[in-house]
Parts: sequence; C-alpha cells; structure tokens
Amino acid sequence: MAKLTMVQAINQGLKVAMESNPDVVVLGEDVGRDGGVFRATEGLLDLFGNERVVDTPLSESGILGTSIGMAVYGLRPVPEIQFMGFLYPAFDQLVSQAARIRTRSTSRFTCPITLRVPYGGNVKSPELHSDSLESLIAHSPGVKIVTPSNPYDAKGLLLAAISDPDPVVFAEPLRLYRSIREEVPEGWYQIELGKAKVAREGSDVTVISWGSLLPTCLRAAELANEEGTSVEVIDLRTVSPIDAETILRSVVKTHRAVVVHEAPKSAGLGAEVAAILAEEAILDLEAPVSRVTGYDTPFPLPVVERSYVPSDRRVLEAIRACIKF
Amino acid sequence: MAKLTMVQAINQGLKVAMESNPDVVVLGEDVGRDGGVFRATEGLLDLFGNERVVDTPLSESGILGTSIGMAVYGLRPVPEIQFMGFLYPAFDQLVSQAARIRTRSTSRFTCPITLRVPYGGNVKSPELHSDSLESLIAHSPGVKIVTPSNPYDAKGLLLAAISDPDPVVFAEPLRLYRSIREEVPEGWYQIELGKAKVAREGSDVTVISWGSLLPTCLRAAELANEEGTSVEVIDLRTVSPIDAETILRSVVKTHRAVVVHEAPKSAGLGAEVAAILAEEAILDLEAPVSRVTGYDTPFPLPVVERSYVPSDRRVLEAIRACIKF
Amino acid sequence: MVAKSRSTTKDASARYSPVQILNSEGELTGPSPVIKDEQLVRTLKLMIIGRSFDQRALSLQRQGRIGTYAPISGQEAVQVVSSLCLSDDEWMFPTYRDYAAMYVHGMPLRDLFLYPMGHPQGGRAPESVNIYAISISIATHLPHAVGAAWASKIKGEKKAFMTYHGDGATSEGDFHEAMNFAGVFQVPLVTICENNGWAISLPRERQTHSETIAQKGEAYGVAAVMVDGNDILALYKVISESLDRARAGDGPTFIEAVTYRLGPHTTADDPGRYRSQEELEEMKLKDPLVRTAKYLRGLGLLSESEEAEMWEEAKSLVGDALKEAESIAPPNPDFFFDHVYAELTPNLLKQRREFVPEEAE
Amino acid sequence: MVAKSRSTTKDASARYSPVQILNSEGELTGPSPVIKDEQLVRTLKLMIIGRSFDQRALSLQRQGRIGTYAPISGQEAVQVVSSLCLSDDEWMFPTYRDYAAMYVHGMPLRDLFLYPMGHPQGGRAPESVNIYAISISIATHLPHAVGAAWASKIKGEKKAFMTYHGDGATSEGDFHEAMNFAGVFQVPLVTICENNGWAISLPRERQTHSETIAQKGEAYGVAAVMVDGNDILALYKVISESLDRARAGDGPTFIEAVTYRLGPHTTADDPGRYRSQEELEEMKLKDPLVRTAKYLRGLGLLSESEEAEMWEEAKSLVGDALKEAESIAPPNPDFFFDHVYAELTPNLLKQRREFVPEEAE
Ligand SMILES: Cc1ncc(C[n+]2csc(CCOP(=O)(O)OP(=O)(O)O)c2C)c(N)n1
Ligand SMILES: Cc1ncc(C[n+]2csc(CCOP(=O)(O)OP(=O)(O)O)c2C)c(N)n1
Ligand SMILES: [Mg+2]
Ligand SMILES: [Mg+2]
Repeated sequence: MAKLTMVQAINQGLKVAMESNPDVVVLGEDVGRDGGVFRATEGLLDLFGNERVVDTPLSESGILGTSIGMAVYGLRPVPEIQFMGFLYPAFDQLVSQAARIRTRSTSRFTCPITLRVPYGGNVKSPELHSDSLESLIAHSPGVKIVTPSNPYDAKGLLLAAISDPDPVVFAEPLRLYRSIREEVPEGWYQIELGKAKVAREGSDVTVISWGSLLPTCLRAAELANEEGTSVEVIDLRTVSPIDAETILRSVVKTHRAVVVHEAPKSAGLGAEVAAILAEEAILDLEAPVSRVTGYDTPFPLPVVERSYVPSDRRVLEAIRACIKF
Repeated sequence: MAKLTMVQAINQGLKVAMESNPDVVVLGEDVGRDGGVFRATEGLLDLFGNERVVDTPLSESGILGTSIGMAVYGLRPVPEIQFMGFLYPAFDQLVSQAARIRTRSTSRFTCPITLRVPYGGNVKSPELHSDSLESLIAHSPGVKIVTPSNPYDAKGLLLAAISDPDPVVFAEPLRLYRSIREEVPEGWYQIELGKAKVAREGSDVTVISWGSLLPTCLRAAELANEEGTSVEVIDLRTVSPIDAETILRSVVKTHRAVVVHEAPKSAGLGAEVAAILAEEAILDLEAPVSRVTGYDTPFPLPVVERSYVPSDRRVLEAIRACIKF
Repeated sequence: MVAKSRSTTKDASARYSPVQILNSEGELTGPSPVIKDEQLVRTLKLMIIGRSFDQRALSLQRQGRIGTYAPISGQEAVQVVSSLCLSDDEWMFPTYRDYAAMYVHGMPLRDLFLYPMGHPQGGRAPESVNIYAISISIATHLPHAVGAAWASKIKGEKKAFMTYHGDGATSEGDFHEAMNFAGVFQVPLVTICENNGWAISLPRERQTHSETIAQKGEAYGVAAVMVDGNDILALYKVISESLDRARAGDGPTFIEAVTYRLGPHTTADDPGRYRSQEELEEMKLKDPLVRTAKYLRGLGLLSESEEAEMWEEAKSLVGDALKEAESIAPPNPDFFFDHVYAELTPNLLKQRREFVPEEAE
Repeated sequence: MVAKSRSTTKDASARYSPVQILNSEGELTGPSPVIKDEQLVRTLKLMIIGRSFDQRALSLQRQGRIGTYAPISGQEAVQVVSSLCLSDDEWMFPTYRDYAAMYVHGMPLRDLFLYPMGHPQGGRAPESVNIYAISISIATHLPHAVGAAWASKIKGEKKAFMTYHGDGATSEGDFHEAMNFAGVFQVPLVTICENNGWAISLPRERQTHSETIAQKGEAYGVAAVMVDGNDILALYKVISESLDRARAGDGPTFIEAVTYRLGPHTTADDPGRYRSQEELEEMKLKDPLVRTAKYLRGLGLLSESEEAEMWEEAKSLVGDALKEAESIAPPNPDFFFDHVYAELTPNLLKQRREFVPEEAE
C-alpha cells in the first residue's frame, strides 16, 4: 500500500472510478492537458482520452449546467470548479437545478454529479480563493456535501460520492492537499456518506469539525490532553445530511461542545450543530455551545489570514473556557 | 394618513425616495411600463421618466451587476428581482461583488444598493417563486437583509435601506403584499436597520420570527393566550445583522424560545438564533429551543404548500411543547 | 493587411432575414419543400388541437379550475412543426409555454392540464416520452440540453436533440454559456428561439440591441437561421435540415423563429398595460392557423366542413383530457418528501414522521 | 422574401480581421494615424517600464518576496496605448493582468508591487486616480463597468469608460449580460479583450468556436473591431476612435486586441505542460517592444544609446518603487474588520474586541 497525499489519493480515486465505470467523465477548467491547477486530474487525459477528460471553456455555470444534462442522460460527470469562491457563478445551476431535477420530475430524472471543488484558506491565495460555502449548500435541499480531512477518507468518500444517485459537492480542503501522507489502499473502497467519524475519543468535551480544520482540532485536543482534559473530536465528513446521531451520542457523554469551522460565524454550519444540541440535548449541556469560526468578514488577504482561520490556540482556549464554565 | 397595503406602502416609499434624492434609480424586469409584476413600481415611470425607471433585459446578474457600477459611480440604485428564487443567478454578483466592493477597495468604493425582492410561499405560485433565502444572505458578510412584516415597517425600512451606505437586500413577503392595510404616514420616515421589535409582549415563552410569518406567530400567540400562556413575539425586521440583544433580553425573561421561519430547517436562520441562545443564554434556557420551519425539501407545489409553510397550528403546538417541557 | 471598417448591425440585418415560403395570405413565395398531403393536413389538425387546448385552458383559469397558465396562441406553427420533425426516440427540452410541442412529442393532453393545475404528474412525462422536466427559471435548461446532446455524442448515438426558449431568455448568462459549449463541443442540438415579440412587458427591440436574434449564433460559431415562425413550410425546411445536420454529426444550429404571442404573457398578466391594440390587430393577420388553412384550401386539401370537423374533434379531445385530468386524485400530502434524494435522509425521515398535513382552506 | 443560406463562421472571418498598420518587422502596412513624435517615444518608454516591472516582479516572486503574480510580457502595447488614449478624468476597470495600463493611468508603481504582495493598499488606487478595484473572479467587473458608464450617461457627463478582460472571460455569463446591457442602454464604454491566446492552459481555439472574438459584438449590436494588439499605431487609431465615439454619445465599442502572453499564466503556472516551445518562439517575433523600437529607429527617433538609457531609467524607477513598497508597514492585523460595512455591526464589534492576532510562522 502506497503512502499518498490527499491530492494523490483523489487522483487515484478518479482513476479507479473511471476504470471501473465507463460513464464517469471528468470536466472543468484546465483539468486535461494541465492536469488541474492542483494536479488532481493529472494523467487522466492520457489514460482516458479527451472525450472523458474535457478541458472546458471558462464558464462555471456552463460546466455544471452541461454536467446536469450529461447526468440526466446517463453519464456520471465529475466536474471540477477551481476554487469554492467560483462556485458562486454556478450557484444557480447547483441549488436551483442539479439539486431539484429529482423533485421537479418526481424522480423520473436524477442527477448523479460529483462536483469537486477545493476550498479553505491559509495557503496565501488571492481573494475568493479561500471561501468555505458548506453552510450555503447544507441549506439547499437536494444536494449533499462531503469533505475529507485525510487522504484515506478522501478516496473513500470520493468513490462513495461518485456512486451516489444524487448530486454531491465534494469539497477538498486545499490546505491539506499535500500536508499529510498516509497509506491508501489501491482499488475501490467506499466510505458511507452521512456518517461522521469519532476521530479521537474523549470524555470531557466534544469538538465537532470537518475537513480543513480537523488537524487543528486534533492538535488542540492533544494540547488539552496535556492539561488533563480529555477531548472527543468528531469529524463530520458528510456535512449535509448531517449525522446528528453521532454528535448527540458524544455530547450526551461529554456534556460540552465546541464547533469549529473557518467559514464566517453567522449562519454558518456551526449554528446548525449548536441548534441541534439546543433542540435535542438541552438537558445534557453543562456549558454554552461555543463556536470557533472565521469572523463575519469576507476571507481576508494573505497578510492576515493566519489570524482569521481558527488556530490551535483559539480551539484550545474554547476548550478551556468550556471546561471551566 | 392613508390606510395602505404593504405593496402600496412600498410604492409610496419608492416615490418618496425618488423625489427626495435624484440619485435614486429603479431598474428591473417589467418595473417600468408594466409597473412591476406586483405593481410595486406602478406610476414611477410616468413620474420620473425612463432614465430613472428602467425596464431591463431578462438578466438578473446584469441587473445587479450594472447596479453595482452605478452605485460605485454615485447613484443609489434600487434594482428589483422578480422572485427570490431568481436571485440565484445573481447570487455571485450579490455576495462576491456587491458585498465585497468595500472590502476589496478598503472602503474607497462603496455599494449603496437596495435590492428589492419578493419571497415566500402560500400564494399558489410555480416552483422557485416561493423560496426564502435569508439564511444564505445572512452568511454572506458585507450585505444586509431586511424584511418587513407590515405596511408601516415596509416603508420605514425601505427608506432606511435606501439611505444605508452598504448593499441591503429588501425582502418583501409576497403573502403580505395585500393582506393587511394600515395607516402609513406620508413623506419620509425611517426605521433603523439592525433593530428587532417586540411585536407582542409576554412572559412565558419567546417566539422569534420575521417577515412573512409574523402574522402567523401573532395568531398563534393569541391562541396560546386563550390557553393561559403569555407569549412574547419578536419581529427581527433586520435579519442580518441580527439583533441578538433584543432576543437575549426576551429569553432571559421568558426562559423559553421558539424560532419560526419558512425556509428549510437545516442551516436556516433559525439555527443562528438557536446557536446564539446556546452560546449566550444556556443557563437561562428551561426548555429546548424549538424550530418551526419549512421542511428540508425544495418548496413544494401549490397543492401541498399550505402544509409546508408553518401554520398557526404548528407554531401553537411548539409553544405548548415548550411550556410543558 | 489594412484597416477594415467596423462591422455594424446593418451588415447583420442584410445577412439575416426570415426564411419564408408561405406568406400571410397563404401564398407560396418560393418553392415548397416536399411534404406529403396527409402531413400538411395533420400539421393543421395538431395546430388546431393546440389552439383549442389554449382556449380551454384560458377559460378554465378564469373559472379558477387551473392555476397560472402561459398561453400559446400564435405560436402553434413553430411548436407543432418542430416537434413533428423530431423522432420519438429523440429528446425535447421545452419551456413552460411549449404545450403544443410537448403534445406532439407524446405528452398526454391530460398531463398538460395537470401542469397548470400544479399536480406533480404535470411535471413528469410518461416513461416512454422523451421530454425533459420544465424549469421555470428562464434559460437554465439550455445547458442541460447541451449536456444531454453531448452525452449522446459521447455514447456514439446519432440522435438529434431539440430545445426551446424565448426571446427574453437570450439575455441570460446561461443562454450564452450553453451556446458556447454547444459550439465548442459540436453537440447534436437544435435550439429554437420562439421570438414572440415580448418578454412579459419588454418588447423584443429593448431586449437586445442586435437587429436579429439569429445573429447571436455568430458569437459562438454556431450555424444560425432566422425563419418565419408562422410559416409551416419554411419551418419544415429549416428545422428538418438542422436536425439532419445534428444527426449527421455536423454540429448545432440556432434558429430564430419569428412568431407572436397573441395572448397575455400568462393569465396573471394584463398586456393592455404595455402593448397597443393596433399591434395586436396587425399581428392577428399573421396567425399561423389562418395562413395554413388558406394554403390547404388552395391546394384543395381542406373543405370548410373538414375544417369545422377538425375544430369539433379538437374540442372533444381537449374536453376528454380535461375530464381525465380532473379525475386524477391529488397526490399524497407528503409526496414531496420522497423526491429530494434517492433515500430519505435521517432529517427527512424524522420530518415526514412528524408531518401533519394542514386542512384545506 | 426567399430563403437565405445559413450564415457560417466563414462569413464572419471575412468580415473580421485584425486592423494592422505596423507589422512585426516594424514597417508600415498602411497610413499611420497622426501621432506626435514625443508621444511615440513616450509610448515605447512606458512599454519598457511595463516590461521592466514584469521582469522584476517575476524574479521577486522566485525569491519569495511577493506572492503569485500574473505577468504582462507581450501585452504591453495594448495596455499602454489604450491607457494613453483615456483621459485622467475618465475611468478604467482593469483585471489582475493590467499592470501597465494601471501604471499609465496613474497607479504608482509602488502600489502595483503591493498588489501581488497581498497588501491591501495594492487593491486601492489613490483617491485621485480613476481606477476601479480589481475583482479576481473573471468577468464579474464587466457589468460594473457598464453600470458606471451608464450612471455617467444618466448624469449627463461626456466621459468615456474603458474596461479590459481576457479571451477566456468571454465565455462567462457576466460577459454576455454586460455586453447586452451596454448595447441596449448605449453606454459610453470601450471594452478591450486582450486576446493573449490562452486562458491558463486552454488555447483560444478551444475557448469558443467562433473564428474571431470580435464577432461576438454582433450578438449585442455593438460596434466591434479586431486589432493587432502588438501594433501601437493600429491600437492608437482604433482605440482613440472608439473612445471618441463613446464621448460623443455614439455608444459602446468592443475591441478584440490580438496579442500574446509570452510568460506563464501566473508564477504558479508551468506552461511547459501545455504549450509548445515552437509556438512561443514564433510569437516572440511579434513582440510589441521589438516592433515599436524598430519603427522608432527607422523614423530616426531612437538611437541605440537612447534605448539603452530607457531601459536603465525603467529599471531604476522600478527598483525605487520596490524599495518604497517594501518599506510600507504591514496593515494592522485587524484592519479587515473595518471594511465590511460603513459601521461595525454588533457582531463585528464583539469579534474585533475578542480578536487576538496569531504570531507569524
Ligand atoms: C431567471 C428568471 N427570471 C425571471 C423570471 C420571470 N419570468 C417568467 S417568464 C419571463 C419572460 C420570458 O420571456 P421570453 O424568454 O421571451 O419567453 P416568453 O414568455 O415570451 O415565451 C420572465 C421575466 C423567470 N421565470 N426566471
Ligand atoms: C470565475 C472564475 N473562474 C476561474 C478563475 C481562475 N482563473 C484565473 S485566470 C483564469 C484564466 C483567464 O483567462 P483569460 O480571460 O484569457 O485572461 P488571461 O489570464 O489570459 O489574461 C482562470 C480560469 C477565476 N479567477 N474566476
Ligand atoms: Mg418572448
Ligand atoms: Mg487569455
């Protein structure tokens, strides 16, 4: 078994999917000859040819819109949008179209698309290259959103997404593309969508996060451990539909919860997690549900982004405050 | 003082704004000759001419995008999008452009736009004519969103929005356009943005809502009152930035909260309200924060919409459950 | 190379003018394509069914028996002929105004009533009928049509695809992105712009500054034709040629069919606010039904009694369909939970369990 | 009327070919517009400053002293000439690649370094300089340029507006919607497409199926011209005429300036993956700096030593600007809270109060 980075695991996942299913096609800006601006689609053009690996015009709504037609007509398109901030121009096609084809046709037509899109900051990119939109998508019925926090999950979730009969946004945390290497099995394996993972067991407080900030949360948990606090870390993996059961099971045990994400706080997905707890576990909570998040500003320029994205320190402080409450 | 419906109050507000400020221009699909598909802009073309009241091509991104340029160049555009479901194609221009011009230029350029857009269901419209997107907008820094629940507020909030130096989405509850008539002062008056209103005072439970569902909440409060429960009803009026202070002040008093909106539940704005309470008022809460909302499906066809939009009955039941807890 | 003068819209108007073979008087202005007599008669018959459906739907709406309805009167020729040119195994991507096109391609009249009644079955063509679900959001279906045609090409099929949209739709970004993909990937798609003169209250001249809509095809290197959309002979010629090109792998065609919306935009609209009675009267003279009937009478293919019979038959067909539609049971009140994902999510399961339908008003 | 044959892209290519006056050898192929000698010399000088800035920025990026940078080499002629044609009191809406255009319109070189350094001041032209803030999202600024030009028209001014975009940008919906509004409302805007042959790795031929980009103007009834974008004489002629039309109230013009991106897309890009060395070598022969210098030498306006001096001066100008840029203090770590709304919301007030900056890595 080879040790792969996340971007390599994704690349391998795409190869496996395309080998095992001739209906899988990959399309997007620079995904062919160039192999994708992050090399996630490297080598696919040579292996599968330019009918299945397509360099498209600069046209996000066109990429997703034509993918919908392909999906309805029996293919399994895997379009790429270069950064999550460029999902905005395709947002209409995502939430009013891809997400509603099934509803509109009372399930005569379906839309099995896996929309790959890198997201998240702290990689010194220009504006709109660091946005995290999981909350917008979680509020839009008919589409799912998944985000891996490590290479193994990345491949397994990607293959599950491609197999899913409905549209799935596969959000790839940019910052983790090459930061971790781990053993990734060759060939096909899937990680069931809709299931969170307990990434670290603990008993004093539950930290809930996903994707780009999982390593931060795990580091903060380790620091807390050194101070004698036992932290359980939950990796949602599938952000929508959310796995409320796993969250509740943990908080019923720990009685304390901290939610961590890098999107702005207001109406972020952290609010949904807190709301689930306020609705289903009010008697179990022994401290406020705290949210460690990006600020309510657009993602700022690289000079200050390290202070915008939740850090080990901020998560640790929230854990401490929660315990002390 | 004349008794006006909400749509008449909005129409009067637009007239007052255009009379008092020559920089105010109105543009959108069918807003001129036709007077708007709901007659909100009726008469403006004759009064102010076709340079200030403009029928545009069928092009939401174009309407909002050109409004941004106008605003940057010193005008005060008041564009209309015909239904909130057609804001999706302009979503990029709203949240990545209008909302960020100030940030991008460190306040050299600003974007004082008031985007008028009807929303909400139970008026027997086709798909995408009933969507409520306040949560998506509340998660997008740089833009505000306001929604009136009565004719008086409609005019006052509209004039405040037009005076605001930043982009404001002015969301008009379709269902209330003609359902209520009340006295509306002539001339200019403003209702401060960012301030919620206690629409009904009470002591046992707080119901928090906005726009289209306020009358429902008030009716449910009346029914609860007959059963001996005293309900405080908060009308957020400005959905973003949210007036957490008014909400907290009420819940600290009543110890119980129900949030009501017609958008889907998951990651809806009700989650933000619940999260604020879970974060700031955990020791005050004596019952779960319950959310009475649309279901996690696309807004359905007219045959069943009455069962989708929160009803008096559903709000009342939530109040009862909250009290009994 | 030397400086060329800048191109103006004048040039374009010289290059584009509507193909016409049958004028408003029902007279030939050029050689007719070869069309069998029965086919000509059938075309008129189907147009009459379209008009009858329309008249019935309008009166039903006034009685409150159906919801908002977008009338087709004036646009029957382009809808019927284009649909007749498409094979049953080929696909159509219609708009909310393409009732006659959908009917001809196999959608039961009953289901066409169910659509403005807001019954979910109205949004779903029977399994064997190759009609895509209508999206109310203007122009959003165009990239879908391109994608489906593209998928068919990838699969090695030799099918043509057809999609419709209005003059207003050409202003949307999705029109542009779809047409550009159609050109770049040379998909087997015929796109028909039913230019009916209006987009709600906006006249065609203020929708775009180009003299014709057809010339928009040039922006994409896509073959483009402008055709008299009320002239069944020109339509047969232009559309069948375009579909054949698509089937042969020769790429997409963009067709501007110049027609006219004789009725209001929808039953919720009052065209008296923005359009003159004179314009309407003038355009009534171009009515495709009148013109086609004149032509058939001239050819000796239609007697007065035969025409009257067609109207009678159409009316009873429409009446029967309406009865059927009104006898269809409403859906279960919780049906909408079942069509969000293939399987209900935990959230949806819980919400459906707790769901209590409201009583009717 | 009789049937017209369908228009093909062949027709378009016959109508559009690049206006050229000065060929790659620096020879006149037609009559030059009247341009003062000093202006010609100044034009070259500014192009050399552009090139020097570019070379310096590229090397700084390699040293890690600035962030990702989008080079301009090859595109100096269109940027410099267009900007020289615009008056100081008129407005420019640039992209991330328009360093030379911005410089000529008044943006200090220092601030142009601050932009790829990620300093907020790089995104903000000085108060007196009429340059709009760059949006990284392709084509999103085009409707803004249209809106500003429209507002100016409403205010009764006689100003022209100018905006730039790439060949790739023409595929976005916002390009389409902006151009359509420009046509319908006849705004005083000149839109310059810097067709540099590539959009990252996608060659122009696969961006769109139209033979030229200029012909896209026809879709909107907007006057369109194709021009050799490396030929300063043709650019002067075409752009100044277009701006004059705008000022005179004669509406918008769409210009395709055919140029070439000699460098990578950005410093993060490796063009070796998708573009041949042969193509690059061939295009180097069309370098606008070489061509302009040859022409000026031929006219006796430029000696070898004068040219060398221009390069020296440019380098020291650029060096000084860099020093200035590097001496500018970084912004306060919490500056970004202050530019979301005119006043901080309660949320933002609280968040800024609690904000603790992270230490540098
Ligand atoms: C994206 C979007 N914006 C606005 C509307 C509202 N609307 C419905 S039909 C229509 C006019 C359409 O005009 P056209 O494309 O010419 O088609 P026609 O109705 O004339 O057949 C408008 C503005 C919509 N349905 N979708
Ligand atoms: C909406 C959007 N999609 C994708 C990108 C990523 N991107 C940056 S530049 C570029 C290519 C632009 O090509 P072109 O318009 O020809 O301009 P050029 O870079 O060649 O000057 C792409 C795809 C972006 N910035 N914005
Ligand atoms: Mg129309
Ligand atoms: Mg380019």
